[in-house]
Amino acid sequence: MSAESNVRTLTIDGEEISARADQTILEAAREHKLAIPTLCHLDGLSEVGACRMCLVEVKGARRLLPACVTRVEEGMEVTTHNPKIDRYRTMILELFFAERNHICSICVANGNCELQSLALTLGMTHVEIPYQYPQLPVDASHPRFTVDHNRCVLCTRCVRVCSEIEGANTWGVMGRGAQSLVITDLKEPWGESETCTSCGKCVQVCPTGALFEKDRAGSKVRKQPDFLPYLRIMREGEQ
Amino acid sequence: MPRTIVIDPVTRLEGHGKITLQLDEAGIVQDATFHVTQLRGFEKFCEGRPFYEMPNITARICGICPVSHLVASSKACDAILAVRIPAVAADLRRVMNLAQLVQSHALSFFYLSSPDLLLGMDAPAEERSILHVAHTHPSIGADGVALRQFGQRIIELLAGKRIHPGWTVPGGVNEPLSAEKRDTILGMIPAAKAAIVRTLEWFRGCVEKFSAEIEVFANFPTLFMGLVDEHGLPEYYDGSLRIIDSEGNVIAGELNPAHYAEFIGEAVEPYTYMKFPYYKPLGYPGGTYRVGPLARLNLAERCDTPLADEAWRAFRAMSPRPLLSSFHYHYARLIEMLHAAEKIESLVANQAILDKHVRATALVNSLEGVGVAEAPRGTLIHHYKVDENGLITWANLVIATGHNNAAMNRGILQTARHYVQGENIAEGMLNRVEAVVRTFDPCLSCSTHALGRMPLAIELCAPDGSLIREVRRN
Amino acid sequence: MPLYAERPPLPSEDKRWRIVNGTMRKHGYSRNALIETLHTVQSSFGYLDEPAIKFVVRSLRVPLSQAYGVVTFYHFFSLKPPGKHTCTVCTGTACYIKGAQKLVAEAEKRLHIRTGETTPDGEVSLATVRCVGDCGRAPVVLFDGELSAQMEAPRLAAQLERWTTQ
Amino acid sequence: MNVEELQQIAAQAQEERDKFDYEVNVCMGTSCLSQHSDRIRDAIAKEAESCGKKCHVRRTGCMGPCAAGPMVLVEPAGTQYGHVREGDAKDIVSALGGDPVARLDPRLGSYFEGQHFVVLENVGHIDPEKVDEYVARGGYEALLKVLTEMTPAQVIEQISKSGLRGRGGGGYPTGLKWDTVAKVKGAQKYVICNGDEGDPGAFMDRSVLESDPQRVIEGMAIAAYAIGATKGYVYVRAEYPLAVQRLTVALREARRRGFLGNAICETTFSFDIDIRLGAGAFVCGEETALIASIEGKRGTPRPRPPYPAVSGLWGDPTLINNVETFANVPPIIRHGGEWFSSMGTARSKGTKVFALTGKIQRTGLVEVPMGMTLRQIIFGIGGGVPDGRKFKAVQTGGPSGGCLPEEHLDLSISYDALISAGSMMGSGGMIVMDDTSCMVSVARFFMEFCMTESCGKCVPCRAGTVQMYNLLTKICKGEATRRDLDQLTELCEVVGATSLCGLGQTAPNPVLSTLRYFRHEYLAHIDEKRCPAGVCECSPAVEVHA
Repeated sequence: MSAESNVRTLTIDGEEISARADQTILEAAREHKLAIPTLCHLDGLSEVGACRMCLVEVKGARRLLPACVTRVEEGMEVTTHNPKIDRYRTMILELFFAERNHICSICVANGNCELQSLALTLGMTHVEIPYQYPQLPVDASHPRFTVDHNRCVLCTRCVRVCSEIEGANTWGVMGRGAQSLVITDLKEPWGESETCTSCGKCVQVCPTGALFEKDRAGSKVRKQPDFLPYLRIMREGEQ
Repeated sequence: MPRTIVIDPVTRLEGHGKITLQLDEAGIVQDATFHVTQLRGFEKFCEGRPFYEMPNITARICGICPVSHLVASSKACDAILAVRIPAVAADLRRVMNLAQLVQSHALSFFYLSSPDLLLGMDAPAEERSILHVAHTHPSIGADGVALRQFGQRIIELLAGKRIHPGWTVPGGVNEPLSAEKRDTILGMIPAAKAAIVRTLEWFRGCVEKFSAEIEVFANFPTLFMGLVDEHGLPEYYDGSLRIIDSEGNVIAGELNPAHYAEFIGEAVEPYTYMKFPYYKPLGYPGGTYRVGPLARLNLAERCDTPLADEAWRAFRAMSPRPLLSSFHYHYARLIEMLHAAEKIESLVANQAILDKHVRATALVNSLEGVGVAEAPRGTLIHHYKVDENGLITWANLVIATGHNNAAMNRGILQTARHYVQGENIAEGMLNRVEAVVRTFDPCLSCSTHALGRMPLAIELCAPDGSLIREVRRN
Repeated sequence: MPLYAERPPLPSEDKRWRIVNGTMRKHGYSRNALIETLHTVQSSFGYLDEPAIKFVVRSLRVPLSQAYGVVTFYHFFSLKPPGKHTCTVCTGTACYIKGAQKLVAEAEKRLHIRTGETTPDGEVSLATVRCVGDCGRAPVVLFDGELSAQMEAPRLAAQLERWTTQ
Repeated sequence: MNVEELQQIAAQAQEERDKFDYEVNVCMGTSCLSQHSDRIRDAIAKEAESCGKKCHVRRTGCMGPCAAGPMVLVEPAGTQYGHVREGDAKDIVSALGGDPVARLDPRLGSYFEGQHFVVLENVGHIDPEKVDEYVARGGYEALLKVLTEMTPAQVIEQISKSGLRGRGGGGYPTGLKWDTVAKVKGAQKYVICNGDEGDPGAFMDRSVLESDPQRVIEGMAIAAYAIGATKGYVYVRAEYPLAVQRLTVALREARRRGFLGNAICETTFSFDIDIRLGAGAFVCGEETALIASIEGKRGTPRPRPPYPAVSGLWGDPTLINNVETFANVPPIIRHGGEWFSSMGTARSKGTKVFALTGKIQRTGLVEVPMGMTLRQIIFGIGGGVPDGRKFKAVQTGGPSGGCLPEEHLDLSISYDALISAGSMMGSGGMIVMDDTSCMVSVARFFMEFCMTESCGKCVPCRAGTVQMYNLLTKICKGEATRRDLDQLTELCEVVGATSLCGLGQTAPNPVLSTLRYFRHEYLAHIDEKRCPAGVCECSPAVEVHA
């Protein structure tokens, strides 16, 4: 196949760009510094398309499409922001905030939280949707880390990094619907997990304060998820 | 005709409370009660949370003195980690606690009480506000604003923000102090000291006008309690608890604050959610004590900074024994502000304050921790129990306003008996009832450990319980 | 013991484990036989307990978290032992329109338990199911798996009475 | 196996039949069986034997009118009996050849008027566990035909020509779907039959699997040939034990006769089918969730594309159709695509099986040509609303569908007409409601269903359904304001537009359709704190629906 056929030309928000045929709309947009909000996406992990923040309008498509999994196509016309999309995103964010107990003021991730930044970026000033106040536990049994389900957005980054990068598969999701919960092994306390290697990758990729290191507790926790693409590349180099 | 007066809300206080005055047939005050009707909630909803969140959670009890809670809570968490925190971290927390003391005292003195002091207890209600003071006494108003800013600015420099800073953490503080910020703080000290000295001079000049109030504003013997260092000098961050009686005798010298439960009991009255702590060996109400600025200056040997020491000597010279009228809380507040400004200066001037090692890390090493510090209003105790993972299983907070509760109740009765008589109740009479509460600078949101703003009110009721009159401002 | 070193021995002499093992063998101990195997455990033992799940995941080399995720995802699997008898009320649409909720309420009242629970003496479990497909004769209740259609509250109560007074 | 052999099997089966003077067919579908129709069969057989009558007593699948069960059909007279008990065996046997037993008249009225059997053509006439009886009625002719006379492309052409659309709900053209999978390159391809009939109130697929499982197997085999698959799965709900049992037997029988396995009908074509049990998750009706479930994982959907046609089971090209779709395939091949497309409307061809339930005189399974009106089905076949009550609405499409009011009764049934009216075809549940049903609480019922069935992966569905359910509860309780109604409407829009899979995308439909046609009922709850149907807690009536 010639290099030529590998290139696609499309427009994103009116700007004409070219991208590799195997790129997603999100990758193409970010390469051109065009902002599309994301939450469950993380460079270096597989895509699940679960948070719906990256929904974009593609001319001719019946529905909004998640930019993280939709591949670019020749002549595609993508709109990443318009009043309708912005309204949907804000409402989805409100659903996140109302779903669990995201009390930023006492959260370890306050100031360094991806959910919080999304709210700021999208101008979500208040939540009109009624708060659910679920009674969720905190598991601090691990010697180094804590999981606070009240702050979990079920993005499954922890599940994916544990399976795809570390290979331990300690994290999983149990239950369904609003009862879904991330778990370690057979929902045993994290500290008693037979499989956890205590590598801490899950903590670094968690977008909120749901997973954090105990000795960084208090405040000003800054996550460092940038190691993932590096790990992937290094691993491929070995083979 | 017998009746009850209820003042509700009592204004210019932190929080919401209600005062009920019970009058007999002759219109003489028979009883006075101070109700705090909100639920004491924080201890309950902390349960299940990781202990290291406690500083940030408990700081939300109050928007005025979050730093006091941060400090006491962090100390309780240090005890759970069972670590000795770096000396510089302790000094940085000290600086923040003192800055907090200045801004809180400034709020109490200038914003809440100065209208009474400057304009008189009988001034029209609508004029008794800081805004009016700024108009009639611009320089005093300006000093008040400046001193509050001084305290808040230091907190901001240390912790990044003024209100609810997350800088104080278990094991120390989050970030060291930069030389640049240190210099900024040092640069602010002279103006602050000057403003306090000016205010002190003015207050000394006018204090005589209030001899009648001094006589009946909670003017009775009680014990006094506060932290002191090993030399008996005032200590706001560490040290041991000292209790003196109304004659000035030290009846308990070096009490370990961590063992507070051994010597402090908490009585309960049915009409309020606020508890009544007392010194156990003397029982309740005999063991009633007061804490806060007046207590601290009564029980200290002296102040350890030059200007404050001088002011302290003049203050204590007013009486051979401890000063017993709560009206003197105002005076004591000004001296403490001066002391705090000087103390901040000496702490920050020390080169060691720039040390980079500001936090000790550890896991849970003790299942229980007590942290005690002096808040602007008095001794603040945080006491936590955790499970082996560090999740809170039980928490108890004994707040400054709580310690003063019994004395406050008695003070209201004393003042009301003196000023409230007969059929015609002047507005100024009721204002004095509120003013006596204000001398203690109670923080009702703290003392009930509830979230949110709660105004205080005064109601006046007939003996059958029917409401005759209600004083409800704002 | 290494986590997944080799196929674990049968947890006990109980013959039912052979049936479980048989299902796994039939599928060549393939990971994707997880649900099929769990079905066999559930039908053999009536529920899935931790030792059973661990036996299955070690045999099939499925991550623990994944197995627990599967068990808790599907309504059909139960982590608690069922009662001696099971009363299952169908709450499909046709049954709903024909008043299935009244049957649920009746059963809860009679048994003094909520749906999804078992009486403290372990006699009767109360459950609901989303449509068993006998909508033509709604409302439907399953007594120990036996379908009874066009159910009425008194008949339901009578059956529960027979169970609880045995 | 070749044509001659197939004909031989059919002839043998016919010979068997000819030995008898009479056939007594006893319905042993789930519904009749639960009323012990097996004992009725035994009683009749015993009775016939003792009387010396040459009578073959046969077990069959569901005959349709479930409410009149247990059903018995006597051939060759074609007499139907309803509500049969064991004790009726004597009378039934002695009436053979004479006048029917009057007291056992099922009183079906016009139940069968206008019905047209394609999918259900064998129902009531064959024993579902005997492959030869299926063959005797033309079974496997179509498979033999495609294997010996047609290319895969020709098969797909016939399916395309027939205009058959997916019977699972979406109505995607079946020929197009087959064509897509056929064109994808792949060494291994799969055919999956979706028997996860999740819509509560629908039981068409259960009936077909119980009554005529060979038809589905044949349809799958034809599809496998057309797309080049060698392996198939039938994913059945575990809640349908009888269907699973019949299907298990049917697969064994089909293998025994050589319709499944290696070198089918002496050709190079090999194909076999396994059963996979569902475990109680509605969302597994969604293609990608179903695939995850077959792979032994949590049944959570994933974003499409890639579609299963390209990347399905274990990443291989996979064709998924539902039970009824596959059941339509053999007759289409036998009679040709044009024959099928002569039935139905312009864009919805053939017949559709419906499960007629709720507040209706004659409930049961019906098969009608597309284009019939709702009124014909509900009032003609179904006999209308019983107990002198008034028709209020008919719900189609399950939790993804909607409620249509009286003014839509003359709507001709087709995929597109139902969608434009605010509902959808769905898999074929048709639930009739009378004036004792509160439309707000019906909407709440469906929302509760979607809430508990949401897989929890994407937030609009996971959290949005909870919020909508709470708002509907608030309305039912008479505690809601107009603002709540606005919020509900907005949530409907957002959840519908942004959810990952069909479950969330269509979850608002029952709310939207009831808001469209029964807005006054919502407003009565909100403004007057009153439930017009007297169902909800806010009303003075004591009846409470949770």
